Amino acid sequence: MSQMLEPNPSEIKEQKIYQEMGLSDEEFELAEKMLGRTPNYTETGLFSVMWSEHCSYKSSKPVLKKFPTEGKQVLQGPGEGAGIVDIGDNQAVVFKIESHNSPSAVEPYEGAATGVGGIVRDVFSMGARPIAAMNSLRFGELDSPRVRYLLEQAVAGIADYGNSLGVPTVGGEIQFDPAYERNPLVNAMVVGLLNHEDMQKGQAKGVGNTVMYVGAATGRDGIHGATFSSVELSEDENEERAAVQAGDPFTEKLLMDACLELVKSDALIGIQDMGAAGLTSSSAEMASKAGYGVEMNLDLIPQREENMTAYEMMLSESQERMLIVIKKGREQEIIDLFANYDLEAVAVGHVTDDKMLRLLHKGQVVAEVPADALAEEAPVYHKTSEVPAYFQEYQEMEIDIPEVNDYEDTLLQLLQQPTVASKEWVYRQFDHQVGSNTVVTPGSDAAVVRIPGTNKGIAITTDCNSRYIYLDPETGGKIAVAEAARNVVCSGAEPLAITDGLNFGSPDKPEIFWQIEKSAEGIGEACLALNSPVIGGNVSLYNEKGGKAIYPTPIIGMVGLIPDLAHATTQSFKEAGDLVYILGE
Amino acid sequence: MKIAIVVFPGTTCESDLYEAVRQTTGEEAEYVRHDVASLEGYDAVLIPGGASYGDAIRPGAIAKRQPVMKEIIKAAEAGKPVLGIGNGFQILLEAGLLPGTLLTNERLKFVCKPVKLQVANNDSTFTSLYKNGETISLPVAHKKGCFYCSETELKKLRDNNQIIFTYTSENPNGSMADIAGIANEKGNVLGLMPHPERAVDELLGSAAGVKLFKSIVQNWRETNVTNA
Amino acid sequence: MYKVKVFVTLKESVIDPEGAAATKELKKSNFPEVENVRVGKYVELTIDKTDKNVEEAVHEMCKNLLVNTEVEDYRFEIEEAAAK
Amino acid sequence: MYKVKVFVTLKESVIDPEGAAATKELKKSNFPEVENVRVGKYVELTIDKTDKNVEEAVHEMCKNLLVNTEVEDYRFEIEEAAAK
Ligand SMILES: Nc1ncnc2c1ncn2[C@@H]1O[C@H](COP(=O)(O)OP(=O)(O)O)[C@@H](O)[C@H]1O
Repeated sequence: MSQMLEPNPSEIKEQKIYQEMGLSDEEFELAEKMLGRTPNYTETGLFSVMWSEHCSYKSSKPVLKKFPTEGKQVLQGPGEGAGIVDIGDNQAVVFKIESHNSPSAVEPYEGAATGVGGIVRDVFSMGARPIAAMNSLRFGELDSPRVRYLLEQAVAGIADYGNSLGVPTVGGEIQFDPAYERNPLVNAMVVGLLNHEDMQKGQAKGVGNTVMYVGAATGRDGIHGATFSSVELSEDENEERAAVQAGDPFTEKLLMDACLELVKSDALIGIQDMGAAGLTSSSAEMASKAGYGVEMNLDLIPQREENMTAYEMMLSESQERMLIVIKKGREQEIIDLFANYDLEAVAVGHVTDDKMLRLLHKGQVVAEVPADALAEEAPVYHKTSEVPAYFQEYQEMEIDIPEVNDYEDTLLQLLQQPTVASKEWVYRQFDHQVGSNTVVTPGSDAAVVRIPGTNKGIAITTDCNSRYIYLDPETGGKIAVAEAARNVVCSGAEPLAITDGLNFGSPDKPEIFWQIEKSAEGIGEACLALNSPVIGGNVSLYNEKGGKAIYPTPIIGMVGLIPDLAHATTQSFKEAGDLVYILGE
Repeated sequence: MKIAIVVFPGTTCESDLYEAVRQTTGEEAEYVRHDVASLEGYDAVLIPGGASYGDAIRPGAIAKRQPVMKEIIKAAEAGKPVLGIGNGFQILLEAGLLPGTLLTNERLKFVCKPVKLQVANNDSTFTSLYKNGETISLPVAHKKGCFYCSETELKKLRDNNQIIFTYTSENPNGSMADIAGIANEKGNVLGLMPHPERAVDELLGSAAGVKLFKSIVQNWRETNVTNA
Repeated sequence: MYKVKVFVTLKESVIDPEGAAATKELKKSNFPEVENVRVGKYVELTIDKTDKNVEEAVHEMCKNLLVNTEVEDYRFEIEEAAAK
Repeated sequence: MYKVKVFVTLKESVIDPEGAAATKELKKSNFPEVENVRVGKYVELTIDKTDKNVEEAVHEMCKNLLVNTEVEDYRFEIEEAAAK
């Protein structure tokens, strides 16, 4: 697509071209109002990705307010790349969960791999070295060849990417249910470790400071990925094909090591991953958060393909890229630092005081939009919620306890359920030991990872029984947090905080929105009770195909602290003759 | 004793190896980059695992072409201990310091698990503290660890006692003759797929790798004392 | 009997880290004139005598198993050979 | 400018688990008549104009980097193309 062929503002408006990009009529009008004119093609693209659910949380924001986010252990709550929790001795853990559902439904290998890549960047962009990864997966029943393909490829993608990075994948969970047949869920969580003084923020501060682009070159891959993951996947798969993005873990590894050296430099002002909506979200958010503006010359962006337009560059979701802001005049130092890792760092712009995101291309200003309009001031919707009929029905149902005649047979049947059976086939493919700190490897309740050089450890788990949540979202939400907490406690740890991956169907349907609301209430309540606040998370809505939504699946990723590893405990029975107790009700 | 730990772009196990060496032997270890021009002053060279150069083309194919490799070959020729673990083993094979090839695992998948090994030859710089035939448990973590060589090569490996470790109860990757680790003819270059550096602490599941590092140091001391 | 050769390449728009690494390495060593190395797959197979339309069959095999059409393109050659 | 296509195959004597898995999978699905799938590598590259003997240069690239001659065979095709 060449710039010449791009429709002009009045065509965009009259032919409602913005709708194809995912903007509603009202949203387009709002954008016009904020801008004081009709946006051009590139600007319409900026609005459309930044105002997608994925980037703006426009329908989930009111729900997220229900979560407790504070606690004396919390150093950074939701809002940055990842949350941060103090673990004493001047150290902190950084963690977050992220979904990569819709890319994985189309191309499971690359979708899952790039999911890992994205969450790893989120964590090291906070200044933390990733020390452990987990994943939470949902697929349809294994008797379908397509489902087996999705599972195999997603697992291989996670394995190949994570294993090449040297970040151990220490655990996770996986469940099978027809509800996920066409909407598999691939959520990945990463935990990092940092010293307090290395804590970073994604901010573009200080007029005149230099904006630099580091990492892989930009191609046309993944354009509109953020929008795709914010709408129901269409039946016409051709349309989705454009979005396939591929990962390069080797470059990611170099980028990670380089950025972890960079965070020690006093030249660094801010750093952010180019994740969903790539250059657009990183530049607009960094400017908006800091209260400044950013001007970039797109001619300087490293490009992998020829004749890329401003629109394409700004919306590309090519992987393994970061945007950094550094002190003016220190560019060469940064270029040298990255060159030492065989990476390019390029000055592409600077910080301004006019709070605008301004883009130049081929000598012209091709976009000029208030950064706040794209980030902070995105529309927020208070969707209507309605108790679904199924829920009423189930509430009225008599509880029917099935009679078990042959316990052995029933037990065998249960153990044969893929959801219950051993997950060894999956986790043997993940390097769960690299780093030499994995104290409890997959196969127990929570994974335990030693804090290098100390006798402390952290326990990590992801949990969510989506059937419970479907049946009763509020109680189910509490159960999910409680299960995570039990897993953490059983390993000898005290819960610190959680990250949540909220995977649901379309929030435009009142019954689904009700599921979202109610489960968030349940999760929030349980977090309060257990003093385990939410320090970050991810929202993935519109997980529907053919009008059928997945089970509501808010995945809880919890991290707990083990003050002394001598008390780390595993699940297995240790010795014949030991007594077995059942605790609780 | 001064030990070099060679780091290529994409190496991931260097700090594991560093910590293991320090913890088990107390000797001095240093990271050296793939582009150093000399390894003079180092008494042993260790090549850690990972995915150097993203395993592009073949694991080790690009690493073997880097400047440090000439120096590693020199060190090997000078009789210094040279150890390659995982990707390090692959690099030693690509560089021609050891015979054979590592192919994709028979089951085509990455495999991460503890495996049982037999110390098939304890008469080596790397294994002298083990008992001959002793069974130990070390973790493996690789996708291309299926050892393969020609029948003539295999016979040579056997005749010269170059097979140092074999898989015992389970062969995790389909390696020929259950080979997990081999040495060169002179016995000063060892490549193995299992990771001894991940097995130096009972807290992490096994301490069976400790003797390997201690063997290197002890033998170096003995030779140096006799030579001095 | 047919001998089939399938050539699988990454789509132009998809990054090829392996090819990029090889390009860089070849340039750096003796071959500055090398450009744009792309690494794909080469599959050989034989098909016993069959009633099927061989060409269609190979397309189907590619789409179902040998090729990931989301990120890869393919082409193939079919040669008739005498049965062993 | 030259366009070079390199076909890398595992030697007959070397087992090919990927090919074996593909054979099995294809047989099991719709194609019992498929035999002996072998999976190799297909490398494309271009060579800018050069004084070198192109054929020799490609042999060298193969032996030095692209091919593990201990377990793999290769052949290649060179096509002269107009420079871009
Ligand atoms: N997708 C996965 N990735 C890594 N490990 C996994 C995955 N799924 C399950 N596991 C591991 O398998 C073990 C059993 O998991 P699961 O069946 O979910 O048990 P539980 O119900 O006790 O959480 C856990 O240690 C878990 O970490």
